[in-house]
Amino acid sequence: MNEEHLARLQAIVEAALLAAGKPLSVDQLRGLFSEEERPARQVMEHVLTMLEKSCEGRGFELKNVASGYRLQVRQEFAPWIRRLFEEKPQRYSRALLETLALIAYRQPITRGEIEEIRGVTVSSNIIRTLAEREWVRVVGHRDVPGRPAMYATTRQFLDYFNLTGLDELPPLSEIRDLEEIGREMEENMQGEIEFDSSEQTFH
Amino acid sequence: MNEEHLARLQAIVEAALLAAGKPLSVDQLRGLFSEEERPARQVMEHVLTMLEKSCEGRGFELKNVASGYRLQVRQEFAPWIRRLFEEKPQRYSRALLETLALIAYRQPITRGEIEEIRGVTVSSNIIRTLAEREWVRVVGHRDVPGRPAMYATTRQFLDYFNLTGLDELPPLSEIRDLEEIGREMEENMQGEIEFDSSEQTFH
Amino acid sequence: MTDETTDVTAEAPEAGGEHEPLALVSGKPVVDLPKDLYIPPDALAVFLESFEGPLDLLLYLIRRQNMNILDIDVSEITRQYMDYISAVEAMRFELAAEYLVMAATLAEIKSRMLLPRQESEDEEEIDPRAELIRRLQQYERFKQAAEDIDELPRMDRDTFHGSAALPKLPTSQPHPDVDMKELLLALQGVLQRADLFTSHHVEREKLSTRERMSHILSVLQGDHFVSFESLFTPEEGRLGVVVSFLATLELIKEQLIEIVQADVLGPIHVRARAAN
Repeated sequence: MNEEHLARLQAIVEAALLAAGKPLSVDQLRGLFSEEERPARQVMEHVLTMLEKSCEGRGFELKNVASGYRLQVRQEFAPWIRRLFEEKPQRYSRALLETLALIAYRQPITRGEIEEIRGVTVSSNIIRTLAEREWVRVVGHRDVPGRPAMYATTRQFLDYFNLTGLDELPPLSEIRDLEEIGREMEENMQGEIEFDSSEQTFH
Repeated sequence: MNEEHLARLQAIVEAALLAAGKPLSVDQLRGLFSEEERPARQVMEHVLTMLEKSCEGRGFELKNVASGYRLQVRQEFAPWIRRLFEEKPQRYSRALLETLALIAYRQPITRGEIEEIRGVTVSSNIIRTLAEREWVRVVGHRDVPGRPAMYATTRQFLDYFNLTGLDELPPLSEIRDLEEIGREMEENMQGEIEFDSSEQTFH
Repeated sequence: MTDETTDVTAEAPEAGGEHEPLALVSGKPVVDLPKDLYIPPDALAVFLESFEGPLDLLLYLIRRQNMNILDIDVSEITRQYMDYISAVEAMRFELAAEYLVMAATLAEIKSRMLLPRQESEDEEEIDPRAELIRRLQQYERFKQAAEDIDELPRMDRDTFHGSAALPKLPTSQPHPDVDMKELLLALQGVLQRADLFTSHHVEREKLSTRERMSHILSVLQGDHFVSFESLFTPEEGRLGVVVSFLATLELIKEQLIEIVQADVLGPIHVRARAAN
């Protein structure tokens, strides 16, 4: 088995792993070759070791997983790769915003307490989304049956909204004025709609 | 721009091309980096050249196609790689290939114009298949009665056939200009007539 | 016969093989059969389907005779074409109109050539033979181009897109933007529904107390005691100490923490009532 031959086997194995898009076992790799040219298991394993070494310093590496070998993009490049799959940000649901507002103004607060005020169940998704964004966290558990988690807002939450502390949140008295803001926003929207379809009239 | 930095860029680009599952343009590759660390176009092109060289002797190569760069299995290894897949590679009928060739070389072209050259009706199936594969698309309508659709090829067509542009299509065989043909024919005809009617005598 | 019969899914003749007769009977190509032999209908059907129309059939006949397109022996080609057509008709296969039109064109060319050439005053008239040759040439170019395209290295046949498994990716979804106004509108909505405006007035001071309550709770994570003094940061000044104290009282009131003092005047310890 000369070196040139091994190098060729290595290239074929690499090509196969890149084309397969799934892990291939040693026997599957050997199955690519006709019977006369089929390398022994040992040879194939040697070739895989060679391939592994040849990937040093590259963007991908050879991984041995349960169902065989696969080429995988190196974890260290995830921050760049991620941008390939970024989608446009969506908007948060009303339910999420209400939950967040209640945690901000009534913390520490349990999910049950939020549900009591909102009158509907809070989905685990909402809590998870808020926790993943690192806007809320569990600060303890209430000493009642079930020992429910108590949620509070985080420093990241304050940073996002440019607040130094919760006391900078607008007080609820101001929230009343929001009715006005709400009306304003509605009017603005109407303006846009009117612009879009000048024939329609709003009263 | 030191070598270490370039080598890292090269690994990131390789990782991205293997992760994307489609060709990536120079600008798409640059878009993977945050604004502060984004390499200039020239640097990116240099990195791509480095990457191309680094694939020598391996199972894959860097290929420039219409919509960008992709890493693909070297053609010489296709016979082994094909054994990975149970299905034989798709074959295309002559009717489909001739229709595709006419659209590629004569775009924008209407179905009627294709039929005129091929001398037969073009089935809707073929046009549909070509459109579904995203190899051709309607680019407008000819301003004649019936306003027939005009077809042109797409980037996906070029990508699929490993081309960067239409100018890379194999050149169409030469056609001698008609006047020359006309002269030749006249001579031939005379010959034939004399031959055909050798028994006859003309006075 | 349109090319419906030879769509992608249908059996297409082998590329490159279309110059060979597709059906052979007793070693002779089917195209000669009309004169000599009985044509098995199967063979004729294959033959019929292997051409992309009359131009393709004509090109085949011309090539088989080793003729140059520009130099067609129209009489011979016409005879062969007609033999083919009549064989097909005899088998009662449906024949596309294109083939019949071509038969008529060929017949016309042949008849013209049998007539002595006249100096035509009518120069506008298109020479049907020249027109036929032009069409054959044109068709041949694209027939060739189709073969060339088929030869191009192609994905999933000659090359394959290289891809590697993805690493674990951090949340790829960028976070939505939230405006404080949105948050307040949401709160307003929920408070209105719950009719909480009057009963639970949340004031500024109260909010800083609640913030401190959260802070103290997070310090008390775990089942351990913390000294009461450590909850206060003298550097914060009087106001900070007061807020911490109020927060502690509120936590005790809400039964979230417990306070333990082992001895009179001994150190006071605090811990969360529900340990994690």
